[in-house]
Amino acid sequence: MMKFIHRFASPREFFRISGRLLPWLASLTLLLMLIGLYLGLLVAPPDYQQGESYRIMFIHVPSAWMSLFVYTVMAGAAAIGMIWRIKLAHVVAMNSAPIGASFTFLALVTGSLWGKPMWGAWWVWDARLTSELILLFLYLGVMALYAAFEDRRTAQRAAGLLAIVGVVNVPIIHYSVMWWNTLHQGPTVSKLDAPSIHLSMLVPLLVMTVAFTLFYVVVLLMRTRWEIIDQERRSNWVEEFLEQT
Amino acid sequence: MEAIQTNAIDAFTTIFRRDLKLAMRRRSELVNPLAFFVIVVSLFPLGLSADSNMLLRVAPAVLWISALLATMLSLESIFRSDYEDGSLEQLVLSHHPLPVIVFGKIAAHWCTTGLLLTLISPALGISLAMPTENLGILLWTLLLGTPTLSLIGSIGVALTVGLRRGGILLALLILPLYIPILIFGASAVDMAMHKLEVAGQLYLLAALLALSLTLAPFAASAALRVTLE
Amino acid sequence: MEAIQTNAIDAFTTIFRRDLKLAMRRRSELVNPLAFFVIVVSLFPLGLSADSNMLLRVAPAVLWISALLATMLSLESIFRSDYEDGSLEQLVLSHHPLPVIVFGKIAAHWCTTGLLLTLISPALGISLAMPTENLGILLWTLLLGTPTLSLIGSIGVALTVGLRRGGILLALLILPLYIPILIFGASAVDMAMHKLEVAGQLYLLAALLALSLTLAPFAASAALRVTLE
Amino acid sequence: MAAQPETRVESPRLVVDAVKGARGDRVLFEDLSFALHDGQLLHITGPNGSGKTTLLRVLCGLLAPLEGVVRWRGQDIRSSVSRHRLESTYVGHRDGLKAELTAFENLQIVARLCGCPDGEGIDDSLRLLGLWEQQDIMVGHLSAGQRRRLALGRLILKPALLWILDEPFTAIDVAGREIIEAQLIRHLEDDGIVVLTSHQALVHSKLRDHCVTVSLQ
Amino acid sequence: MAAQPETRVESPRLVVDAVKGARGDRVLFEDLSFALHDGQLLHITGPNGSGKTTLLRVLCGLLAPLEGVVRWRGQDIRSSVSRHRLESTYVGHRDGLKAELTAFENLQIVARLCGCPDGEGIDDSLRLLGLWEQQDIMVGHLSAGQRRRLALGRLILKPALLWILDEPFTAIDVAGREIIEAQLIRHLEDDGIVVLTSHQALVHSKLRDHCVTVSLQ
Ligand code: HEM
Ligand SMILES: Nc1ncnc2c1ncn2[C@@H]1O[C@H](COP(=O)(O)OP(=O)(O)OP(=O)(O)O)[C@@H](O)[C@H]1O
Ligand SMILES: Nc1ncnc2c1ncn2[C@@H]1O[C@H](COP(=O)(O)OP(=O)(O)OP(=O)(O)O)[C@@H](O)[C@H]1O
Ligand SMILES: [Mg+2]
Ligand SMILES: [Mg+2]
Repeated sequence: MMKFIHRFASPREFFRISGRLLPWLASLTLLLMLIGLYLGLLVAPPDYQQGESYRIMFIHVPSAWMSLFVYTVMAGAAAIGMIWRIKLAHVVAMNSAPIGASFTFLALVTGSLWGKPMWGAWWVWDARLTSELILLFLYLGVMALYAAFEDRRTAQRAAGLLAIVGVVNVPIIHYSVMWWNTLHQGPTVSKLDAPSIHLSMLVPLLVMTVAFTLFYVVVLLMRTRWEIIDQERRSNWVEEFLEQT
Repeated sequence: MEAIQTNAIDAFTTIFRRDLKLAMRRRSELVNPLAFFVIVVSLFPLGLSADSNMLLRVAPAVLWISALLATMLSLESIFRSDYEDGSLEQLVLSHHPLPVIVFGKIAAHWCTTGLLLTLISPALGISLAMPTENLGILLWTLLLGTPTLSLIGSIGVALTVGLRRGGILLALLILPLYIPILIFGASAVDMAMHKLEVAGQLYLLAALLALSLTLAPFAASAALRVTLE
Repeated sequence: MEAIQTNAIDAFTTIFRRDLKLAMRRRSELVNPLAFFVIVVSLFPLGLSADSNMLLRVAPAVLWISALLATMLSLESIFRSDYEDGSLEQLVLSHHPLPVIVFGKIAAHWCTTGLLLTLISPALGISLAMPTENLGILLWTLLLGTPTLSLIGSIGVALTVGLRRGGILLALLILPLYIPILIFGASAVDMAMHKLEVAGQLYLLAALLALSLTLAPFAASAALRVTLE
Repeated sequence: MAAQPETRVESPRLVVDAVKGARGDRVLFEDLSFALHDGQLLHITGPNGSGKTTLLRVLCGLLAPLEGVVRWRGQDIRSSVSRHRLESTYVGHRDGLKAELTAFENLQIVARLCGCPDGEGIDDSLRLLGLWEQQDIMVGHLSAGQRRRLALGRLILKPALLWILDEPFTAIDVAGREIIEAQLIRHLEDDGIVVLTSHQALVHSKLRDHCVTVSLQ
Repeated sequence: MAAQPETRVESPRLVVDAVKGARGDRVLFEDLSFALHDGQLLHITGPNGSGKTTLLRVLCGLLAPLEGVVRWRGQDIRSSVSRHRLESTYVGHRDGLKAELTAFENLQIVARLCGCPDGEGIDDSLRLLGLWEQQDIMVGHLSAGQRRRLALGRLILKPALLWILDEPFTAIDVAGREIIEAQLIRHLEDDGIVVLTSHQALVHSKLRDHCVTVSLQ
């Protein structure tokens, strides 16, 4: 097992294997995305309270979930990279950051689009919203720090360290924000917990979630491949590869 | 074993006294976080319409946010000047454990910023029309909160010290990490002004302090090692 | 005479383009005053109790104070890096009139900070629950006010650039000069929200802008000459 | 203290007249006078801390002398600034390069500011300084010596009569030193004037022919 | 590329084994190996930008080599850090002095951090470096050369076996240079080890006897 991991972690093997996987994964993503959208937008019934506007949920909820998931992956990969000095883990961590930030941004935008009809305001300083916003800042911090260094190795380790410190802080942020908001006056915001969700809505939601996860994997692989090419552009196998294409 | 231990304590006091002395020498640095704190707090009555009911209600937030910004702006002094003149390189190469040295620097930073801010805060509270019986809790939250700000801040500075222009990047990195402290600190003062129980917040601030006391010197040292390469 | 005039314009554009290019290169510098602005504005709902009525009432003050702080923090970039690597010496020794060169640097600074802050301010206004019909006036006050901030700020930076740790001393010098702008800017937005006439404030902001446009480049040049000795 | 250049018929280009310089409370030189004609090189020597850098900064107008005047073409450089600025180039202790720009871009700015057309001049300087291959590297990535070479590029780009150089050979290797000395010789033979400090003796014999020395105590 | 020190019976103190160093994407040296015994001086030469500074930073452990190891007393310096730190002194490009403290206070901190008793040691170093009269002047007010001398003071204060010096003679005048070369000779005769870079040849013939050269391309 360990041997396999190490083999896969070598840039060249990674490049070879991921090159084979990519087309399949990409088509699967596209397929699931289409199915999910079809089910969500056309098949699922309109909500008896919210009418059609709830359909934004099929984008909002998966991207909100992904924003948290990607952060965990990023911090985990950074920790692995720091502890075992695996180059590939650093690359994965740093390439996750912009993707995760995009998901976070998407969750914020779709959330506030949804919030306008629901709450009559684009933005409220509710606990969940606030911690999502802070999460975006954590992502941006990691990205900015990474961009600020000229030396790639230094940049990876410095930004990775920040990601790890941030992950210690994420639960603290989460709870502090909940506390702060509930301790004061009563909830100004209608509770988000929907009543037990109907199956015709749950299925597209799950399909979309899987599709988003795959999308993340595909983009991550693509970005990682290009970074490997860039990093190793002087080595023989990359030159061979570039000659072939 | 014995010998090494006392050496580490020596290193701590050497660094601590050195940094205090440097802060005294450049007199401006001692005065300025304080002055900044005072100025920002007094901008609010100017920006708001100075109606005292309104002032009173925003006072906890304003005091805490200003303390946070004043600390943040002075953070760079922990490492930057040492980085620029090459002293930091020498400290990293010393045979003492780096976290001890880093801890000495953080302690000196807190004494010249957070501690002073805390001590002056009651006067500013009064200027924002806060009732005197709530000044105690303001003092306590700042006393528990500002060391955490210095500790967490040191990680941020360590990460950005090698960059040409760390200043605002530092703010971006650090502020999200400061938010829980701000929330607990400001809400404790606010609740005390509404005569509510605030022990919970104080415990949390203390817990955050303990957590950062144990972790931050190590994280900052690791960050220094990385960025100095 | 003719020849010298076109040369001065050339010098202005060379410096302006150089500084913009530098700001682009260090990508972080372009993004960061903005990010700082956004973060500070969002600290307030966190420090306050996030009740939207309260937020609405402090919104003008908070937006203006944050814009002011964001500009202030980025001021150092006008001269400090040039001072540190010796470029400033070379610019001062160039045969072009120093105010022209300084003006080029200020213009580039405003484009990368004040202008961007102004453009993003409506979004932040919305997040503080400001009604959309008042966003226009917010934009206008910032558009008239932020160049003045950059202009006045340049004098402060020029005075402190030779000091080892200008940062906070700079804040101390600059803030008192910023206060009139803050008062006019914030009160204009506030009054507009109360449906009052604000043309007077806007004229005053415009007058301050005109005044500093004519004086600041000269004052900053004189300050540079003194501090570089 | 002052050197005695050979008397000539034309009036001297640069005249330093009874100048007094001080840093803090300490007087570093007093009543210092000398004059330089076209084609002369002035080597300022003196032990560490004797005031060489201070003197150079006085000569290029960055620092006002406490007493006395510095004259360029007969006029005080503090009052008629622009002629002296146009005709002199100073390369100080610090390089005056932007670390975020490439070597080429840095020279481009120098060229634009002194009003000379860019293009060929820049290419020639880069080739001459042995930085042709580094032209698209950011200056922050260059080594100490490469940066110093680039800083000296402004001598080649800007057509100035008076060169004021503070320890120009710092961090520069033997080959680089030869290149720069050759430039100095060319400049002197074109009737330029050079004022420099250096703790190392000048290597090239031709330079020594043009050389006048002032030593500070 | 590697130097060939004369073979000796004892095992070498400092071993550099197949080290590869790079900055950014550029490989500066690769498969570089050499070994140093007590009493040897290694002079690293090479043109500007060849990687001398980079190599020194690898040797003192500030920079991790991309490949290979550096061994001190047989142990990798990246894993058993404290022994190597205790026994070596690095004086880099930058002086590592605090401008706001006086010359004396700066040396005091160095003395305290390396655990040697202050007092006499500091006085001796100041005298030796010709800074006795400047001891109460703030370092910010010293000239470039005086500051460089003070930075080299840590060599005298801290009893270390290995000295790593990056262009130690920068900005230092002739008298200062002699003082420092004398210190180097004393150190080598006490079986110390010195690694240095310098674009100028070493003057003293005794130094040349101890000297090994590695040149980077
Ligand atoms: C800018 C505004 C919004 C933001 C930043 C936001 C953020 C989030 C986040 C972070 C989650 C994931 C929470 C978790 O899994 O722990 C989430 C889930 C969700 N959001 Fe939003 N949201 C916003 C607006 C809204 C609105 C207006 C609605 C509709 C009323 C809504 C409905 C939901 C639902 C139903 C979930 C799934 C809840 C669950 O996991 O059980 N959101 N949102
Ligand atoms: N800013 C300052 N304030 C006070 N004194 C200063 C200042 N700068 C320099 N000095 C003093 O002036 C003296 C001369 O400094 P200067 O830099 O001109 O010497 P230098 O001849 O260039 O020396 P070096 O050969 O070391 O470069 C020094 O002895 C120093 O003590
Ligand atoms: N931070 C950096 N990032 C990328 N490349 C760098 C960096 N620092 C140095 N380099 C490159 O590494 C090379 C070697 O630099 P180094 O400072 O080791 O040279 P050096 O031999 O000490 O030169 P010099 O004699 O000029 O001091 C240079 O050519 C430079 O292009
Ligand atoms: Mg000098
Ligand atoms: Mg070097």
